[in-house]
Amino acid sequence: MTTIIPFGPQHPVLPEPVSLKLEIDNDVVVGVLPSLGYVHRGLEKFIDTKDYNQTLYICERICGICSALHGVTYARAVEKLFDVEVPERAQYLRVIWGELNRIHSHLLWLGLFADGFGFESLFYECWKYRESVLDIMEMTVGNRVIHSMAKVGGTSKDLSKEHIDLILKTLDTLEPKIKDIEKVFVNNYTVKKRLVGLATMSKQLAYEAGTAGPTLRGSGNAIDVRETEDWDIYRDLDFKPVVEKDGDCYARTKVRIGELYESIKLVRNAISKLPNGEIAVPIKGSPTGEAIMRCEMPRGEVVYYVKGKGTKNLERLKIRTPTFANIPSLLLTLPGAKLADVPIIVLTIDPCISCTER
Amino acid sequence: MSLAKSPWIIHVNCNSCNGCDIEVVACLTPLYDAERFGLLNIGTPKQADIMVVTGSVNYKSVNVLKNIYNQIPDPKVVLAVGACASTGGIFHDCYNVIGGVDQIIPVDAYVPGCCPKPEAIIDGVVAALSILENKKKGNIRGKEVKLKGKEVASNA
Amino acid sequence: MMENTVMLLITVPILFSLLFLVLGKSLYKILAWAFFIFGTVFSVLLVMDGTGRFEITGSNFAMIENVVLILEVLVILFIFFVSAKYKNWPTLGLAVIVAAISAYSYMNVAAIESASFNIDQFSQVMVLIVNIVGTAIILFATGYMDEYEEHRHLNRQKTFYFTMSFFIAAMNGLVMVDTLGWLYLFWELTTLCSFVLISYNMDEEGINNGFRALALNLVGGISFAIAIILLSTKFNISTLSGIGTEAASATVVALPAALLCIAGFAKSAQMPFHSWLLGAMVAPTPVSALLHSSTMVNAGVYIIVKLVPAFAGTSLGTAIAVYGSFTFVMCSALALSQRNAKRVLAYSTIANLGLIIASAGIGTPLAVAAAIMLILFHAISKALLFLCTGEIEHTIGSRDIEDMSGLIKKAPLLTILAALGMVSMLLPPFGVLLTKWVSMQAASQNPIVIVFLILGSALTTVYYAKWLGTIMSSTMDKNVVTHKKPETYFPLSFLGSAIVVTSILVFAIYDYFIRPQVETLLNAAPVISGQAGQFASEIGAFAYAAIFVVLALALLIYVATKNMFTPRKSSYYMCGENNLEMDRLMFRNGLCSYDKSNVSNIYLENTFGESKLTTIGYAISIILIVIALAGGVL
Amino acid sequence: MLENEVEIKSSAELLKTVEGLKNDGYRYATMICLKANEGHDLIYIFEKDYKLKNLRYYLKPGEKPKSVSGIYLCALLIENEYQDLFGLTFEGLAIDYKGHLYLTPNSPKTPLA
Amino acid sequence: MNVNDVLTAVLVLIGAPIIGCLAAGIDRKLTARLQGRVGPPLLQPYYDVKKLLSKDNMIVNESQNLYVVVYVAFMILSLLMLVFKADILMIIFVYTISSIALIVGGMSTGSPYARIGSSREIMAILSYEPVLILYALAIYLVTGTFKLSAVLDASTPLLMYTPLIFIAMLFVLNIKLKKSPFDYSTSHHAHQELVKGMLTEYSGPGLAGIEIGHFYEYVFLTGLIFVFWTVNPLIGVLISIAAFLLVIVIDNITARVYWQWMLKLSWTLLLAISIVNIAFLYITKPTLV
Amino acid sequence: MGMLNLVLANVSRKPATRLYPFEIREPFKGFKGRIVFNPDNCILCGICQKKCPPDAITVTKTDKTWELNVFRCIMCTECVSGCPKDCITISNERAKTGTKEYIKILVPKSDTPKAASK
Ligand code: SF4
Ligand code: SF4
Ligand code: SF4
Ligand code: SF4
Ligand code: SF4
Ligand code: SF4
Ligand code: SF4
Ligand code: SF4
Repeated sequence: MTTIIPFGPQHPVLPEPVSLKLEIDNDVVVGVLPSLGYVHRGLEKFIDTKDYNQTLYICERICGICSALHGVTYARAVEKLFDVEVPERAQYLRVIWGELNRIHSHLLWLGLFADGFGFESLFYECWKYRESVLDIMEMTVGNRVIHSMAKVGGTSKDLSKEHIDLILKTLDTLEPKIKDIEKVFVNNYTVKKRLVGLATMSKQLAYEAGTAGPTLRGSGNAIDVRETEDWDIYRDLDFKPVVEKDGDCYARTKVRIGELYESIKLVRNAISKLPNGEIAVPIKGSPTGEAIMRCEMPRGEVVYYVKGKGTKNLERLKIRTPTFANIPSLLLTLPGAKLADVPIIVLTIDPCISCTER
Repeated sequence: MSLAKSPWIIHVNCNSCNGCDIEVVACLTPLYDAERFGLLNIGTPKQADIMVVTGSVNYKSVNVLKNIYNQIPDPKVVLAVGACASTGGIFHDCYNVIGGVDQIIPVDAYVPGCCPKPEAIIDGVVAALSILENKKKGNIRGKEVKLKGKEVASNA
Repeated sequence: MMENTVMLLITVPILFSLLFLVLGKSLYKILAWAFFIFGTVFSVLLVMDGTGRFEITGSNFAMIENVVLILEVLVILFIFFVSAKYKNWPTLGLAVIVAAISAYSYMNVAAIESASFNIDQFSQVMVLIVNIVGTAIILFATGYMDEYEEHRHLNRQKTFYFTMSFFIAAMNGLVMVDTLGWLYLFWELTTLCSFVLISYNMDEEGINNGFRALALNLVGGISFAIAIILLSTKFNISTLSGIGTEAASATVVALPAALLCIAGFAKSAQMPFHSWLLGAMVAPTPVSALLHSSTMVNAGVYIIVKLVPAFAGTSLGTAIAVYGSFTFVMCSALALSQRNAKRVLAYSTIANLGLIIASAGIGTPLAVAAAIMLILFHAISKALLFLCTGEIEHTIGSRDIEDMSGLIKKAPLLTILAALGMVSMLLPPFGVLLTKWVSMQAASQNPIVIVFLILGSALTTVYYAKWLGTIMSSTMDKNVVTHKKPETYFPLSFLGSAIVVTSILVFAIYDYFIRPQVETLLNAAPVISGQAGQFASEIGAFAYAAIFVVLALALLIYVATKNMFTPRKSSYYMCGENNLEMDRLMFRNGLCSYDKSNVSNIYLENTFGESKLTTIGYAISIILIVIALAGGVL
Repeated sequence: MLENEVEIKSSAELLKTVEGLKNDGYRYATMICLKANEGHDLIYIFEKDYKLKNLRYYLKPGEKPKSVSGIYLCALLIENEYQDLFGLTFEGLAIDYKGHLYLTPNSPKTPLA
Repeated sequence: MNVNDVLTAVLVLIGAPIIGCLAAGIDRKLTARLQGRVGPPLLQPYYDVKKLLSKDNMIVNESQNLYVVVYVAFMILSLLMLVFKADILMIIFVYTISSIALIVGGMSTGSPYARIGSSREIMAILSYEPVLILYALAIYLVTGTFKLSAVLDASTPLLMYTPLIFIAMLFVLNIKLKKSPFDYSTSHHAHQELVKGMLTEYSGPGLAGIEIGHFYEYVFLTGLIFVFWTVNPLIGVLISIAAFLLVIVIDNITARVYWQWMLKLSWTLLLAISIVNIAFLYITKPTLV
Repeated sequence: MGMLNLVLANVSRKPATRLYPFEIREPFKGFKGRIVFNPDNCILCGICQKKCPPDAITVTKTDKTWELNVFRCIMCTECVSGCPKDCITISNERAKTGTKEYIKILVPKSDTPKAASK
């Protein structure tokens, strides 16, 4: 007889409400049916009542973790409709905050992941260092988690000299700390016991399953939209995607740790190249036409589709978030795993249900 | 004072954007270390005293919320964290949003903000604790929140 | 006086068996009650008669000896007949060998002039088990068999009760008679009875398994017969007790003793013979209960314990100890992966018999005491467990342990009795554990045996705890059952109380039965004192009284404090997705419909599964037997 | 008009094109559903080497679109989503949530339709 | 039973939970410090128990708290037997009663997570029980009796002859305290795939009972370690404390592993080293004097 | 043994914990704590209400009231930048936790401003 249990929505290892109906035979998962909808709010309908400026605040709240980049990507999508060029300083600022956001997001994930395999003190280590990034955010944009720094046409905040000094100083102290954490994730015997070879996806499988972000790159696919000409700032910043070959939970962890270093590098480069000038251009009128904008979020590639109809309100807004792309891969990786591995495998795609369901 | 020294919380993410949730979790981490007050994030409602709810309520999470509330032994308090949980916040008029948590279960304290700082959440817990003490003294019990037929409706 | 009791104990069960054959179904219940009362009274009478031996000589003997001979011929003919009828050639072959050996012994072995019965404390214990537990099982059967047959469209109850009663007669004879020739007859009679009972359903599976039991026990029987021939021709020994007493030079009789032990192994279903006992599971549950607790398998360990003087302290003894403890650990491991309750019990029986044999093999006074006590306690607990399983099967229609989850809600009394049976198998203060404790202490001198015992006892804890937890879990809906016949519940409750009472009186039992018996067997008694509610040997103390007291206290405290706190019933934690209107275990799934949650235990089939272990078990056990035999010859 | 946009005329053609794209090594990115002239526009977005390829398929009112989840398993989520939000019915879905991916029987029906 | 014995018993009955509570407090405080936090007050476990006792008795089935009482009662009995230097084999059996009571209690609630947790705990028994009995056997081999009094009266510490068993016992301590890496059946932190595992359905007074039982268990388990060095009680206590601290540190530097892994570990490594030690004792036949 | 080093270092160091509420850290200058409304210049134009994404502000011309639902405000500061009269500013002090509170203010500030709670 198989064991059938609900896993979620309210479950301490799942910070977000998602429910899996697990069928387990001999401690091995044989069937899984995800249940979504616990955080479906219906954001895409909001454009009927909110204008394109207000919609930005809603997009930021698609998910509180990568909210900065949601705001940026939305703004860039609308800017594409208007066909305006954002001042260069604003572009750099967006990158700085965006990458800081990624650092906080990855540290957060590393912590939750550690918690997922019962390593509480490692979880605390990760979150301890993450706070320094949040302090930067609080000081520079006025809020720890939801930043509201982007706006259509540029950014709403600027970085002062002292802010920049603080950021550089924080990064200098953060980097060795990350090295410490990395050692544990990469070398600890029990951690490796849990992660190596778990939920392996081959390069081909990860590609065809439509996964995104570290999940995709952990399987050896060097795909990161920061490389595209879409957002050419990154080209100037000497960006390289972080890729691991093995495709297991261990590899995905290493990708995210590698991206921490990459982000630190990007922030430093962006600061060193930060031009002077305006931080926003005024936007007038109402958008028309269709545009697709992509951006690499901490969890992977996000796709924004916007369609204007010549009024302040958009006609259609559609967001394909990274977790949305990654969830189907769970259907492939969960069967065959042990029950104790379920939280790890779920967490390994860095799920963000709130953006999946919007 | 026994209750106030050992608040065990259960965190229920109802319909939230994660902003509030990560701040709730941040309260437990070394920088804020809510365990200084004996606070534990206990996984099961059966052992919790304080129900920390983040996010507004939607049609799917409503019976989860009720079930969890009913499974917390008295005395208990409910703390709504963030604009969403308090009033529905920015999502208050979304089609799938019923509203703030107090539309469904009695809420004892609210924490404003989107998202609130961990300090604010700690303030909220402290406020909740005195309410908890009062409830114990006055032997005030939470009413069993019934699941309405409509809410448990299935397509089976 | 004693002679009469002995004779009555053999003849009255035969009388009962004939009555069952003659009288109608409606009278079975009365008969069974009468049988139970007879068995109880007369076995107690036998105990009160005291110990001793008597001979049957002269014309009496001649007459009975003729009957014995005729019966032996009949037994062989019957085996010929059935094996030919069902075309079971291996059995037929074995029967031919048996016939040949019998013929050989008839011609070559000097006839005996008298036969003797020897009633010692061990016989008394066995008689008590056979006649009280055994008849309780028959009583249970009268409340069980109607329903059993109804569902299988059978009508063979006459055969059933006849054989069951006859079985008891045969067992009574087996445990009291001292003359090897007669013992052999009773031995083969039990084999035959078990064949009839196992193939009771008359379907292919039943008949095959019956033949397996028959064949394997015939192998044992052959070994037995050869031993008798060897003993009488080489050593001029014709009684069981003779082997012990004359064995001052133990190595002399080692080979026949080893052969007798192998007969005992077969009867006790030790590896590699164990498959017949597993096959016996197809029979109705009372049959299993009877085979496992009071009759068949006990005959094997009975012989082995009786032979202790012949091998105590020798290398044969050590080999037997290692062999027994190996069976113990192997079958405990095999039980781990089983979810069929009867199979679990079967493995548990084999394992416990292994433990008995191991204790006997160790051969110290303490160990032999443990062996005899374990036979007693195991019989009671196992009878209860089997009967409970049967009753559970009738209650829920399944003998799968997983299906029993939540039984406490459906059949509280039955569940508590079953739980008592299980607890008595794995936890102190109950007798089985006490004897396990004693054997561990006794075995602590032999490193291999003790390590096997330790591993086996951990495994035992696991498979019983699993089952215990499953029946105690409250997952079923309340819906109390209807089967509540006195015929079924009286034996169950009786056995349940017997567990408790014997465990409380353990020291008295020890003092009255076991100590003198060990003294007769080994001329030395274990140093055990029973003060302050402790069962204390020189190397340890089993504080059973303290545990009973604490258990009682715990119950008292629970009842007293139960209402001190405001109780509030709640639903299960289902991650918030309960549906209280439907079922306590229902939860909503992704399709917005509902699923029932279900949890099954861990069975470790990949490590402890039958397919993984059985072959290894066969190999090692056969090697160990060969070593034992070799030890016997050398 | 989006870049690299291809108009698809029939559902058979759609499946064939998607099949072809998969063989060419395209990744399924997502699908957009828009209300258009009583019916719906479905824009299938594929990606290869950072380049997007968009297939636009006009879905007549009442027409039941064919699911591409048989070709790209990951399409099942978005198709189920549109079943919920637009009330479409996709044929041949790998896992059919029957309109209950996000919404429950008591929540508003087809909110975006 | 003389007056002294009664006094000792009462002292144990009252003193053990206090020590256990402090130990639990130290555990939490030290864990917090290892994690760079301030941590709860030392008396936090006491506050927790007091709080739990004042809560509603929320149950899913009538008998679930019976098992708690049995658990605590036999925990106390095994501790008392330890203090009164009874038969070590017996003590282990009595201790098994309490473990089984808790497991059956978890199972009896019938809730899915509790049942899975309990099945895992049964597997834990399978891993540590042989080691525990081998520990008893080692005591027998060096003293010629299973009675603990022999160890306590001896003038050579047990540890001298049983270093490998000592190491195995450290693992047992780790398993029994349900500390990482072996906290898979129920965990002191709730971030576990089984929520609170075995104890998921316990709340209020029932849970308080279990906590109190844990206090006794802390003392009992460290008591088993203490037996390794009774010659100088101070050193014995220090060793026990060191073992306890070691377990806490290990808890903080390891991830949770699978029960399968633990079973493998204990049936290979732990049993092997224990058996090597036992074999050594058989061969050299040392006696504690 | 990377983790061992980390945890042992933690013990040897002072805990990282900020002792809130016993030691209160000065909020950063730019922290968006709460909305402060100065009714003096308000012309009840309603722009803030229109700009506010979560509809936290209600301006009622007839009653001359300006109302803010603190528990709905998401601190986006659209109202601050939108107000033509700069009546709305932002403070780096956090809004209070507790029971629900609305700020309902009469404009102009002839009457005493009152905070009504519901
Ligand atoms: S889930 Fe991703 S996209 Fe959504 S807010 Fe978080 S980081 Fe941003
Ligand atoms: S995965 Fe989702 S719930 Fe979990 S931390 Fe990230 S955003 Fe929050
Ligand atoms: S994965 Fe999705 S929900 Fe999560 S942070 Fe990224 S965009 Fe947001
Ligand atoms: S209040 Fe703000 S941060 Fe909190 S859940 Fe709602 S939108 Fe997210
Ligand atoms: S087990 Fe079931 S089917 Fe069989 S006789 Fe009993 S009630 Fe009937
Ligand atoms: S604020 Fe300006 S726009 Fe608004 S009503 Fe007054 S004058 Fe008109
Ligand atoms: S800050 Fe934003 S949410 Fe708050 S009142 Fe102003 S506009 Fe509304
Ligand atoms: S606060 Fe400013 S924007 Fe709002 S009504 Fe008054 S003047 Fe207008």
